Amino acid sequence: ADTIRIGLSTKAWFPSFVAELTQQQGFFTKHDVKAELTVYQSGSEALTAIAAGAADLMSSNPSIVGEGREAGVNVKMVAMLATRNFGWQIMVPPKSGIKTVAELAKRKVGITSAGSNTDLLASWVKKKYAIDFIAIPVGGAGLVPNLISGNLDAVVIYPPLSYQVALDGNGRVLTDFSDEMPPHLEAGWAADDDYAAKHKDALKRALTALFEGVAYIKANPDAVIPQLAKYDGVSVEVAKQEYASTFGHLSDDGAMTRELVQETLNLYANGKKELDAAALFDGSFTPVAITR
Amino acid sequence: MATRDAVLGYGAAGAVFLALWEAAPRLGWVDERLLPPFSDVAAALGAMAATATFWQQVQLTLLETLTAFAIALPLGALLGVLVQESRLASLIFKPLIFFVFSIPKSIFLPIFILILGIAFWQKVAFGVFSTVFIVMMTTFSAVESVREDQLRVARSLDASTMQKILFVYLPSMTPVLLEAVRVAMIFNFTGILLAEMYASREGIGNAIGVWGLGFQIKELLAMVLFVSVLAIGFNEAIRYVEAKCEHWRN
Amino acid sequence: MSLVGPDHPAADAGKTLEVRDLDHTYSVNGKTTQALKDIAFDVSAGRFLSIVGPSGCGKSSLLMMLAGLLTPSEGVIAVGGRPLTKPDPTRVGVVFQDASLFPWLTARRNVEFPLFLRGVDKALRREKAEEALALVGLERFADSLPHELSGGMKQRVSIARGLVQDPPILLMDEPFAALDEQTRITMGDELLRIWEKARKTIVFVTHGLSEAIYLSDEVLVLSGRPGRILDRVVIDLPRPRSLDMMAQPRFAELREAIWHMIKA
Amino acid sequence: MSLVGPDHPAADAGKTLEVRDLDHTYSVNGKTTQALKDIAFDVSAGRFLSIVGPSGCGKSSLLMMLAGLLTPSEGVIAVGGRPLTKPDPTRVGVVFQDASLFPWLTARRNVEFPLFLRGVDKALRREKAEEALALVGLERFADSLPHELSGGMKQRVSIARGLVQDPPILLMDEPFAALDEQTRITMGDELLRIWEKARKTIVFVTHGLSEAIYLSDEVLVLSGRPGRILDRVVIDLPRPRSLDMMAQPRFAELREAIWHMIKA
Amino acid sequence: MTQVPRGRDASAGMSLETKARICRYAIIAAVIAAWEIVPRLGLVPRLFLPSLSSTLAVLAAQSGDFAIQMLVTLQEVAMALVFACGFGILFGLWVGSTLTVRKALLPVVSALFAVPLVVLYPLFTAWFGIGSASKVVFASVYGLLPTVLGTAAGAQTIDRQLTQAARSMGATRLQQILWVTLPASVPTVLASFRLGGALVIVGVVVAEMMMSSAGIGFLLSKYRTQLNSPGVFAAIILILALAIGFDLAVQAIERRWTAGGGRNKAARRPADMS
Ligand SMILES: Nc1ncnc2c1ncn2[C@@H]1O[C@H](COP(=O)(O)OP(=O)(O)OP(=O)(O)O)[C@@H](O)[C@H]1O
Ligand SMILES: Nc1ncnc2c1ncn2[C@@H]1O[C@H](COP(=O)(O)OP(=O)(O)OP(=O)(O)O)[C@@H](O)[C@H]1O
Ligand SMILES: [Mg+2]
Ligand SMILES: [Mg+2]
Repeated sequence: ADTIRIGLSTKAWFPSFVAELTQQQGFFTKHDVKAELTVYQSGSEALTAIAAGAADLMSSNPSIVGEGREAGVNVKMVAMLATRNFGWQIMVPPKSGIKTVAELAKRKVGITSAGSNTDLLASWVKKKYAIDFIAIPVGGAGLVPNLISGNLDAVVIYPPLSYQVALDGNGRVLTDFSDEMPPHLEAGWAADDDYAAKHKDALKRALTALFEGVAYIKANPDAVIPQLAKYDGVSVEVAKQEYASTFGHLSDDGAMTRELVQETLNLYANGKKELDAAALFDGSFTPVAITR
Repeated sequence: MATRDAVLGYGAAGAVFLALWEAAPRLGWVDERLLPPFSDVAAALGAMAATATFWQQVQLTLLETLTAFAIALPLGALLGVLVQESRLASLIFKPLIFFVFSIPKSIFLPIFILILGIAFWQKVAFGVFSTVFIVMMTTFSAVESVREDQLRVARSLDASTMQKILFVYLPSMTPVLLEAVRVAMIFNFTGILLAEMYASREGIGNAIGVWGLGFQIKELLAMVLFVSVLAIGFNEAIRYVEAKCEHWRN
Repeated sequence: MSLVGPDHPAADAGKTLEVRDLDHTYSVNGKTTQALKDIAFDVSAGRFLSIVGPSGCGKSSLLMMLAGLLTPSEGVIAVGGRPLTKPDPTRVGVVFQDASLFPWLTARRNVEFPLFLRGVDKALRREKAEEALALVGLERFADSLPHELSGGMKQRVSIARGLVQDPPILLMDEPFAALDEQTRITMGDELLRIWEKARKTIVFVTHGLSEAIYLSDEVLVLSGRPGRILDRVVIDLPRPRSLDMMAQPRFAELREAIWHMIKA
Repeated sequence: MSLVGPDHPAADAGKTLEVRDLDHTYSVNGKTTQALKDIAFDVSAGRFLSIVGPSGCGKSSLLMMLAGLLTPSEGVIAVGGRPLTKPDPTRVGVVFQDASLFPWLTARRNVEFPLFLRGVDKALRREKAEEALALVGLERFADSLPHELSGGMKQRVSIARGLVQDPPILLMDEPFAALDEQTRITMGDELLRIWEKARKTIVFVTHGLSEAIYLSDEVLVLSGRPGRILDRVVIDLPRPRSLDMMAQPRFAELREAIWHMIKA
Repeated sequence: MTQVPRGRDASAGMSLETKARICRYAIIAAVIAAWEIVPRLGLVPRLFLPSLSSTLAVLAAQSGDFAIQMLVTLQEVAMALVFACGFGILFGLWVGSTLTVRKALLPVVSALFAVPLVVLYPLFTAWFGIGSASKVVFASVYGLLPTVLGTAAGAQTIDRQLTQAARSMGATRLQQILWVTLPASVPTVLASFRLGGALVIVGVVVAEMMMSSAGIGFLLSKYRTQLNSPGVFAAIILILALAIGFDLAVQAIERRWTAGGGRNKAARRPADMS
């Protein structure tokens, strides 16, 4: 079997669960690939791993890929998982007086780290509402504690933590990015150029396995939800919410379009030079056809 | 006598600490969500300890830690003595070592991944890297504390360099050096945890990192509690060796 | 007698000590102190030589040079006809002015230390150490650490450590200074006994004139700083010596003579 | 005389020393060494008392207790009628057996140190230190660090440090042990001169019997370990003392008497 | 102590120092050259090591921004230094020179130190806020414990006779610590100060890296997430500069100490072992 090393950009991001479940269900083995899953602290660490030759495939989006290519890491999107930021939200404390996004002006808003996805989303909000607020990086582990302690007025938060926080009554949703943002290539898989060139077939089979995993997830909510709860370390309640909002909407075949890629770049253009959308993805691996 | 004092000291400090920890959230001094009471955390730890994965993680991390330690300590001590012993070497290398020491090691993690991937030896190598400089720096000061008149006796007996190191420097430096061992252990452990948090498939650090991101604070604190107990255990083990050494010094 | 000539053929080879044209000046931060000047003497094999002189005249410095621990600014030192440039405990043993014990070793192990360095086996080492400790009257304190011993006891351990090495030449820097008179005399007699039996060469620094005369074949008298040789007094008292010799007029005469030299 | 009675009315208040029923046993790791037993004596104001006894009999230990540095296992010590439980340099000053100089301070600063602790102002401190150094003949070495000094010179600095404190009671532990005879006599005379002028109370440990007799009003003779008081010998030689007294029959008699006590 | 000098005379020191300096500069020059050449030859991905020139270019281009952040870091480091080293050294001396305190407290202190603090940092900010305070507290704690342990160990090795002498002169506990224990353990204290200082720098930077919106660590972490490696290395250069600055300060203290006639030399040993 060919080996493929998959780098997962944080455990909390849903592609990690897809990969994990695919592994558990034996789909990789079925397609004769040996997958090694590694969880990294963030997308940039996973990208670093690709540059270091420690990973071949990673969960990603065109914005990260674009920055990667600028820094000399040759990766391309090879499949798409989702077009919206399901469950990515801006939250405020339940008793907060802030009722609309516009009221965030001049407030302290927590993000994970400068340059991260939450940072990009925060910048996007600033632009859209033409407001200014102070984005304070507090690390993923610092978001909720600082929201609770009142150090922050709001946080940009990711799923399933966002659902958990709402459920626990520790935060109120101000806005959800899946409503705020137009469809774009938000999540998918990106492969190392070298690997894609040399192991075309193996990559194809790995993607097939991964999308078989997606199909399985979509088809078996009752079996998957408890597993999701366990994987994320959350209650079944939260897992149910995440399942409904995210996993129900995943792409079946991973197919991408140039427009979706371009839209991502437009949304996340953080003052950088124009990137060529076409150079950031490789459509030759999709659509992934799943044979049952 | 010394052990009894230590046990008493520990017992008292530990009891006060745990009582405070339990009382503070219960009485509303701190937000329970930010600091769950000790009993809750202990329960979470109990639940964790019942799983096999937990012990696998612990085992792996321990193995990495001990391997790194076994390499870093002798290496650092030897390099430390050699550098300090040569006036030229100490003039050349001491500042450089100090500068490397003052840079946060975690920014070098990608380079370790670049060279060693993300498996066992990458963690070990990073553990060694985080430890060896502090061992060297403490060794420098240990060597400096050796007294001239004692050294003169050894010189008059024409002791070889090795003999001087083993039978004059080492025993004379022991208090400072044992402190170095303790400090080194902590750096080593922290280094391994960091490497695991940064990128890995398993291990205690990985678990802590993930829980932090998911705001699973009970589990996080439970693991921190466990790690602390572990670290204190290490510390005590070294103290035990220290007591043995006291014997051996005599 | 040549300085760097062939070894002496006799059994006493290695027991002679020669010092030629020796000068020593310390310099610390540009400030210089001349400690010794124009020192030249020799000690033939098996002789007991004492060095006396005012405090700070360079006695300890001279001894350190004879031990190879300090390089003289000028001059040559030869032991058994071969020049001495670094410490060599098989040729020369030292007892230091300050006891200089290792604080982490018990009295016994301090005494065993030189043998241990030479790789002498454990049982023999122990035996010799106990013998030496008994000689200085400390068998009961073999297992005490230095800080549990009195000043005089520490110095006695240090003497035992010097004796146990059994070198052909023994240098001793005020070894009895911290001892009471009774112990001092006992130990002096012990030293003479060992010396007579083993026919060692001993160089003994002391500030006790009576002690110097009582023990020695010859007394080297140094002037105040910078130390020069004022005279070399041959002690023509018969051996074996005994305490009542101190009452003899010849003893008083010698004492008087040396005393006046130093006082001047 | 009451132990904890009212202060003595006279100018000599604070200069008496009383020791009652004193015992001392060291215990290290369960091993006990009895150092002193049944020690009781007193020193009236302005007296010069010497303590002699074999090495290891507890002289230094006794002195440490008189200085408040060591708590006796049993017994009471009172100075000037008030019990002494901790060091008090305004009442008692100490010169240690080993010089115990601070290696990072020059000779002058070592001597200044006790005054510095008391907050004496700089100029005065310096003046007093130089005076004391001159007294011990080391004015030229005021700026030397201890390691640049010979054994005897270090001890002299230590004596200067004791003198500069100018306490009503001065305890000295073998202060002249590292000195040559000439210096020793000069310093002994110096000490007597200071003592007579300032009418201090001095307790002086020595192993030189002649020295003890030459200097003291009384000599306390201790037995071997555990140290007990064998006798208290009053030295009835007239003052001021001079060297030729050593040749007097009374001197020899006293020496002989003490000598036999210790030897037994 | 000894009246025998160290085996070498002082005049040889000058040329040795020059030699060492030349060697050191040669090493630094080699590192600098490698830093420029290796990335240019493509031996390492640019992401891991950008060439020195590109790094310096970034540093120059954004010098204003770097300067502002550096100032923040400097303030935090300075405050943490006072806590960690100032308090740490005095506390360490006290603990190390008092037998009972040492027995009762030292195990607890070293056990505390054994807790890997980094994982608790998110909670640190919740407790101490997200401003400078949490960074200063974190770095202080981070640097404090090794300083205490090192100093205590040093204080333990000093000659007991010396403290006894001071006691006999009526020195108070504080006077003993300041004027006897401290100077007697200068080599260890200075080493602890060095160590503590370096850790304080690391602590501040790491804390800034983990969560903050200002400081050199913040920049570093931002550039890292943005995969802007010249920016990352520019920040590293600045951290190095901070370390060098601190080291120069320690050296100055050391020199002051050894001036006034090479104090403390007696307690030390010669550098050669021949
Ligand atoms: N810290 C200690 N622990 C245990 N025993 C000790 C300690 N200090 C002294 N002793 C013991 O107490 C006894 C008396 O010691 P001390 O130093 O008082 O004798 P000394 O009369 O001053 O002897 P010397 O003339 O040799 O200086 C000795 O037997 C010594 O072994
Ligand atoms: N390391 C040194 N640096 C500078 N000067 C020194 C050093 N060691 C000794 N001296 C000086 O050299 C001279 C001789 O010292 P030395 O120790 O040899 O004298 P000594 O005859 O043994 O005296 P004592 O009888 O007092 O022990 C003294 O004046 C001393 O100040
Ligand atoms: Mg001498
Ligand atoms: Mg004594």
